[in-house]
Amino acid sequence: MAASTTTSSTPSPGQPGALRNFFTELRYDKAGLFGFSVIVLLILMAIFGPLITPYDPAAQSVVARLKPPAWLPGGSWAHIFGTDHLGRDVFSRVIAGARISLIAGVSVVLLAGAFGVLVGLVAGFRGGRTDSVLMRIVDIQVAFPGLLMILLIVSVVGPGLVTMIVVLAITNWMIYARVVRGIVLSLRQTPYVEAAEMIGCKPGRVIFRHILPNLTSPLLTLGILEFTNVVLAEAAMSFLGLGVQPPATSWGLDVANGKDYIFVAWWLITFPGMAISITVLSINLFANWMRVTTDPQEREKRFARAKAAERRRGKRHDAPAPAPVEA
Amino acid sequence: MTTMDAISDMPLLEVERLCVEFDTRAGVVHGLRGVDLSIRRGETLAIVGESGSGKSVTAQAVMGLIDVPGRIVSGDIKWKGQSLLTGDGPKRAREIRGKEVSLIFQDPMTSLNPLLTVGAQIAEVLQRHLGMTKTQARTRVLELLEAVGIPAPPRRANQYPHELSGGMRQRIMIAMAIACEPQLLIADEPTTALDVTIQAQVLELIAGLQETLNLSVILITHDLGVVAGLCRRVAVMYAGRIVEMGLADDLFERPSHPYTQGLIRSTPRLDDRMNRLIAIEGSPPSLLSPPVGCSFRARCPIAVERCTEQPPLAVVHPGASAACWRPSVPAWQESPPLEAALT
Amino acid sequence: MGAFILRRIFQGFLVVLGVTIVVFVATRLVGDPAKVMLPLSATDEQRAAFEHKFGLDRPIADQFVTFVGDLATFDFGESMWQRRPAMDVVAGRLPNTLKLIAAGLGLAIILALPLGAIAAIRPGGIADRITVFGGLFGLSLPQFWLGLLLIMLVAVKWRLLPTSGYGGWQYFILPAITLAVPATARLMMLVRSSVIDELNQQYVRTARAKGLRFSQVLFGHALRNAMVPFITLAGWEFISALAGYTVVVETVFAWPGLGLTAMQAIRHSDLFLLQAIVFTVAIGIVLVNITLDVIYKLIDPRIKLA
Amino acid sequence: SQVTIAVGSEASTLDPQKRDDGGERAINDNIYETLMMRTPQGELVPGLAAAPPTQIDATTWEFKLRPGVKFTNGEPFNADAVVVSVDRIIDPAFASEQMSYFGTLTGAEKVDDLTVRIKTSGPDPILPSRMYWMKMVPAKYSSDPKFATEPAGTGPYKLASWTRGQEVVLDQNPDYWGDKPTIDEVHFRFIGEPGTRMSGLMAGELDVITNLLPEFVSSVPKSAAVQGVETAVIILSTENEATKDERVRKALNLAIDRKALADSLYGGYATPTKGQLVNPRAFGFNEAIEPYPYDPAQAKALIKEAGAEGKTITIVGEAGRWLKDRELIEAVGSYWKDAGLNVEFKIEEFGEYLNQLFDKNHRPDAVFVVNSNELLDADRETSFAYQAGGTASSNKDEEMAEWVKQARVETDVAKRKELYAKITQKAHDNNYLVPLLNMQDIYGFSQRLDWAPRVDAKLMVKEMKVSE
Amino acid sequence: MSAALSLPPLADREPVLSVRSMTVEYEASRGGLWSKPSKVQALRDISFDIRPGETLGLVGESGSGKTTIGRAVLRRLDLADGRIFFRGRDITNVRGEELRKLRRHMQLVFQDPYASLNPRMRVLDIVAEPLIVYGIVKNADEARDEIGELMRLVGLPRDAHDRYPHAFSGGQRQRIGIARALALKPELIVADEPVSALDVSVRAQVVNLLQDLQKELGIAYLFIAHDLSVVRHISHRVAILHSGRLVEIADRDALYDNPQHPYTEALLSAVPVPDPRTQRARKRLIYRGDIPDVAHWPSGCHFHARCPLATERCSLQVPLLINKGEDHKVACWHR
Ligand SMILES: Nc1ncnc2c1ncn2[C@@H]1O[C@H](COP(=O)(O)OP(=O)(O)OP(=O)(O)O)[C@@H](O)[C@H]1O
Ligand SMILES: Nc1ncnc2c1ncn2[C@@H]1O[C@H](COP(=O)(O)OP(=O)(O)OP(=O)(O)O)[C@@H](O)[C@H]1O
Ligand SMILES: [Mg+2]
Ligand SMILES: [Mg+2]
Ligand code: NI
Repeated sequence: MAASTTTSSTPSPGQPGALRNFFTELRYDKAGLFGFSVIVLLILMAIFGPLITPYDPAAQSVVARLKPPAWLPGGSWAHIFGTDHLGRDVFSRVIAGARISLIAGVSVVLLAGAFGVLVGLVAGFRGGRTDSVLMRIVDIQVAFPGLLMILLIVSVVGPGLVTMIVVLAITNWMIYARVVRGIVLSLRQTPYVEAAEMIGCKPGRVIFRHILPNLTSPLLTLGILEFTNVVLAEAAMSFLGLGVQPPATSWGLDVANGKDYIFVAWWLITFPGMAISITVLSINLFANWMRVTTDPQEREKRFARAKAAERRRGKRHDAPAPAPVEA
Repeated sequence: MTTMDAISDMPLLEVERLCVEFDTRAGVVHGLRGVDLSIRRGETLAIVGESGSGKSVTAQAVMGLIDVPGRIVSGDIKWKGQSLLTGDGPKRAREIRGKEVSLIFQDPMTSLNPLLTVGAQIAEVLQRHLGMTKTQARTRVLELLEAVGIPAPPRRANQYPHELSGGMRQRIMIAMAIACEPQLLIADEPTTALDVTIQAQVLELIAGLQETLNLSVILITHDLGVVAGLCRRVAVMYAGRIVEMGLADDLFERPSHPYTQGLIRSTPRLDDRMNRLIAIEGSPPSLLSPPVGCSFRARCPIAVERCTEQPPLAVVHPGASAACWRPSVPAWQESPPLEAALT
Repeated sequence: MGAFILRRIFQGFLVVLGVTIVVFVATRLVGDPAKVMLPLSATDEQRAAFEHKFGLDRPIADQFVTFVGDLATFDFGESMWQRRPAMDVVAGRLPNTLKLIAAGLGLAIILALPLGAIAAIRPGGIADRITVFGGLFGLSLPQFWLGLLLIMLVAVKWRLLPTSGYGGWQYFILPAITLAVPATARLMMLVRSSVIDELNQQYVRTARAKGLRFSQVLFGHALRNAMVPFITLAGWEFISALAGYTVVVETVFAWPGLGLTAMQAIRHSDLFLLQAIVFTVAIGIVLVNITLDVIYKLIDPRIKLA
Repeated sequence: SQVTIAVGSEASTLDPQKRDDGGERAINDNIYETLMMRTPQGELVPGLAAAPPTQIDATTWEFKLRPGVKFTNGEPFNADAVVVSVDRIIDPAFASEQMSYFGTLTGAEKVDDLTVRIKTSGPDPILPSRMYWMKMVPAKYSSDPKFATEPAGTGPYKLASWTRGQEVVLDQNPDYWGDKPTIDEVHFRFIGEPGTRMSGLMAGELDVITNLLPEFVSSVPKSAAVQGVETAVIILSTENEATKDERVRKALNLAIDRKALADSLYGGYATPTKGQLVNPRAFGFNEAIEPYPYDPAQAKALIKEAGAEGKTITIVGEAGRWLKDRELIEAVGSYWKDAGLNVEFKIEEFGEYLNQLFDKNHRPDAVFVVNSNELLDADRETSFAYQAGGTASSNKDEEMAEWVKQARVETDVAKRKELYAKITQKAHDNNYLVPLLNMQDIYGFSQRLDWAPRVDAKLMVKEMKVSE
Repeated sequence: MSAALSLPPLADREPVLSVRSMTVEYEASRGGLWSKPSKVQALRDISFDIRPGETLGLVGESGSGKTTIGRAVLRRLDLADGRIFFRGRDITNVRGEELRKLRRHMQLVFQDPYASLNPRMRVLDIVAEPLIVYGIVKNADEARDEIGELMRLVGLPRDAHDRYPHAFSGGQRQRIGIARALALKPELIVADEPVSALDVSVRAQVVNLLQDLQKELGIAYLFIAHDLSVVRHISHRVAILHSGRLVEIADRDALYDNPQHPYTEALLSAVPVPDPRTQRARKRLIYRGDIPDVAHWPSGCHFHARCPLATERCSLQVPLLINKGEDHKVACWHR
């Protein structure tokens, strides 16, 4: 008995005003803001890549091979990041690589996500035997030696972007199914979903109106984190020669190509490698921020900690303290 | 109930004008707004009030458990006359916590560490405060389990919380609380999560221990019935303040504050044949921006102009004080006449 | 418990069966080993002889029957690439991978526990911010890239450690670090968040109300209870490393482990070796999973193994 | 003193007669010896044979053996050993992968202890070259199951240890019959990744690495290059739509600037071919043929003349197997595009690539391959890519195929040479092939190592020296 | 409030709900793909009637199966045995679309006023949802007037329409929940501890509201509670549930003034009275022992372990619920 009557006025996510708060909230967290900016930049790069790359990323030039970055002796501003072993412009390739990473990431997350969510919804909603069967399938696939299977499938089908996307989707959907099922199962126990069923909502309405909205934020967070995994996996597979195939570009592929030149041209692996790292780091920072922000409880805690830190510092000087990087 | 001679004059615990605030995104929640309390050795004090009135925060403040986002902004807490907030206080507070003062929480389900045997959890206190060895502690644990009425202590001591029923767990909590023979036991709604039959058992246990160990007890509850059976003195809290304080017998018979009156009248009674309950209209104020003056003003049928000023907790008649400008004025009519059966 | 383990073993048996079937089908589709394995100049007769030798000229169904029959005796035939029983090759390489995983994961665990716990003490504090950022950063480094950078700097430039290969303890350091970085990051973040969660639990309040010292609360209660998710993740790290995710590190450091061997087997279309590897790994995963369940049971008395 | 040598793949066996892989060869070349050997420059000289063999009749060659040679297990090297070696390797039950080198052999017979005769199924002019490839094994011990892991040869080194997956260590053979090598311990490490090999060399852990990329010549402590046995070529189909026109094929040859490719792509560590696929060091190389000139204008004109402008040519190739294969294919393709054709690349996964390379019924327009000729005899190239019906050939020239057959059994050296001259000339004139570049083998050495690499790409440690 | 509906006296009305020998089982372990799930009996042989305009109070310890009864009556759970009749019609096996139609006539009010309202929906949408679902209105705005009337009925401010649940206090939220349940004008409302989560001062408001609504609309309530005092105020008849079995069912006053079953006695004596003098004077029966657990119901009478009257028979034979007075049924061998 006796629940708390704290009149909380924090709007839950999904309510009007939540979007408007987005930037206000983002300002609190410098790291999140940084992540968000880089993501925006990446998306722009991916969309407008062909327009902003100074050169065709695949254009070879045998005379301008292995030119160092602009600021090193021998470099020129024509090739800011230098050129690779085939005389291709590294800067252009880094920009072009963003597209593959994004395409791979988005497609895998969408494909795997759609399938996983479907399975999770069905399992969670139907329950009983359906649930048992589906979840046992998930269990079995989770116990599969993942990467070995990827290697195997790729070597059967032959490497390539599409293969890679499909294979990664096939090996990554289980997490969505598990998460969704878990949430649906627990949501089905919540009184308001039971109430919806009691007043006679059909299953479709229950799912779309009452269950799905609760899934968006955990799924978004999960999707973003999975996205980083896919970007890394894409890079690793391309590095092993099982992913994107030339003449297409990919950061992982560039690192793979550049690794043989590591002693003559460090920039070949450095820039694409950094591109991967910065991308993933930014997304992680953003996701981290988002996870906190979409969770009212976490948000409350973040606020309280910031306030407490402010008070601790406030004893010394009165400058408003920045909110901490928080998770 | 308790023998009068066990109550010495020296207050064991004094809470003075205690204010606690919480930082939330919505603003500052004024959890406690100047609470005054004191309890003497062997005394039983009940704190009643509705949800959110600040009962638990008071208990936590005494135990030194106020954590981010909360903080004590003003006031003082004294243990045997010595402040726990200033100077060496905090250090002393850490020493007495669990040893001289102990706390029982409301929810026995989550208050025990699910991964440790209950015996180990009790032994932990003994080892920490009394410096007992494992074997010494073990013997004492069995004694304690015996004392709180748990059958087959050796077996129970080795069980995990999830293997015990709610009532058992609450007994374990009590065993843990009395392990170091404290002088003050604060029980924060110890029976709220339990069924009436089990509640009766637990209350009886606390009453028994109080007598045998000459404990002082602060019993926090929202159930006036529980208060009635166990406590000598009662403090009624409303919106972060104590609005009335007095001897139980007195308070139930002649409630001074309108809120206390309303509370007593709206509580359904088993021995009462009224069909219709009397409700206090409205709901408690938000502590984000508590109203100036008397917080009960908005719901009070006898509120007057003056109520916009905060009334002090003043003695109304011997043994009772209330924070009201119009104490003891009946705020509600007598119960409506007994209605016939519905049809 | 015995019944539970039996059931899990049966379940694991299903997994292994599923894996072997998938592998069998997949490997029959991988390019024609007779072409890949023999020199370009080999004659058709030689190729036919090769296929005959390995039984690849028989109908698929036939091959499958023999395959399943041989499984029972752990006989995976002869590796076409190494020309010795495939299981011998696996047996030679598996320990290397296990040692690498042990070193890497051991390092990760040793680092993650204290770092995560320290960060959790005061969420939002300096130590926490550094930990969180460091963790996210560690998660963002592609392993192959990190490995290459380490080789370039530590081994080549400073000549502190060997660049690659397998040998004494010096050979373990760089690969173990490379393997450990993302795992450490994940584990550390997990320790941090679950310790924070645990510290917010009611039973921690009880522990504090009992007057326990903070260190007792942290180590005796919060950290201890955080072990359940921690072991889950650590087990998952182990499984995924076993499932082939060491291949990148092994490739970069020329580590003669199972992952590298798998890559080579694929490159050589060595069906039998691949089958042996995947089968072994599948069994390994099943065993690890069962072990994990038993560990859970030991840590968390609430878990029922039935 | 000791050296450490990196090899790309691990030996699967140390039986010198079983497999045909680089890892095994690199080690066994130092443990075992052959009847015939080559000088570093590629000249065939007697090895375990006391003198060059003599031909007794069309199908019999007689070898006199070097006396006093012993295997490291104590067995003597004598006619028995040769007979066993020959019989062992050609035994179908043994299924040696090296059979492609010894297809003509039918057996050997002992004449006396130091004289042995080797029989062939038909006249085999290149038998001496073949014997350069056959390692001699001890007569008795070679049937021991341990033989595959504990080798015993007559060479300058013997096995000290073999740690699977890591390294093979060789010690000097104290009883070696020849000159004592200066290096007494050799470590072979197996490192697949070129980048890792390179790191090892830079870090001073390795003394010799093979297949160094041209770009790195300047960054390694020391390097050396030698004309190798590999030649890149594109085989054109004479049947397909676009390439059946001889003028188009000619244009394809003229359109390529081989010199530029060699210089830019391979940093000068490759040489343009001389109008033929045959390795310049090999027997049967035709000195008379002029290299195809680089004449883009004429190429364009020819294409126009043939009405092939804008027609599509598909190049089938693969990536990663050979040095800069993809880059070379793409570069060639762009030359062809410049000449007015439309070029489509089909870079396949290796297995699929092989399917297409070996498909007798559907020849690709153009298929890229790097041919290697370890025996240094034109027979290899001609039977592989020239002879109609050969493993990878794409023409239907029956006449030329007949010549190749004749050359195979012609034991008269001069006549054979003439046949090869005719073959190569005809193929050149008909533009059956687009020979591209003769590759050089580049080696990276540590500062202290001295060695002149060999034409036949063998890593002969006894020829190496280290300066401490 | 308008005058009460004119209905025949309670006793003469045809029951709106009749439950006969209802038994409900839960799966104790989920069972694998192959293994059969093991079952536990949560309810055993439950029978009772509720008449229009009547409130049946259902009291019992935690875990005794109160919620289970509510859910079974509303056909959210399948019966292992027994029948349920709604307005004389057997609804035991009704499912699918038919069940959905049936739901119009029976509704549920939840215990937790915080969790039972979708935080993402406006109050208007929440209350209008039943109307939309049954196609009575197309969208919430169409139903504004009707909803406004409902709001007035349950005592919510009119401007509540466009606000979200979090902006309301617990008591107000419970009113929203009641308004939603009323939207379809049901004949039966199962109220599962509707006031347990509310504060005393607010609890009285909600109890009063429920009583007023009953008078006005003639709804029948199955009022579930663990608090005997509240039940006394609202119920016409009271049923006592113990470990999945009804042990006593009688008119309110008969039950409170003259409890027959030892368990009922224990319950009544354990409830503290908020008056120190009375409380001190009361004779309290405190029986040792714990509430039995569903997975391990004792044999015979489930109460025998705690019962002072227990004899050997009690531990062997299950006492039947039989009439011991004027419509006063008790399940005990000794009363
Ligand atoms: N961690 C916190 N953050 C914000 N506000 C808090 C926190 N803890 C307590 N409060 C506020 O302090 C006030 C007093 O709370 P307290 O827990 O003492 O109430 P209570 O009287 O114990 O109520 P209940 O009967 O529900 O236990 C409430 O308004 C509550 O909202
Ligand atoms: N879904 C379920 N699966 C298995 N057992 C269940 C399930 N739901 C309830 N039970 C068990 O059935 C018994 C009756 O539960 P129920 O929720 O009806 O009790 P209740 O009287 O409503 O208790 P409370 O007062 O705590 O709400 C309990 O012992 C409970 O553990
Ligand atoms: Mg409280
Ligand atoms: Mg219930
Ligand atoms: Ni209560």
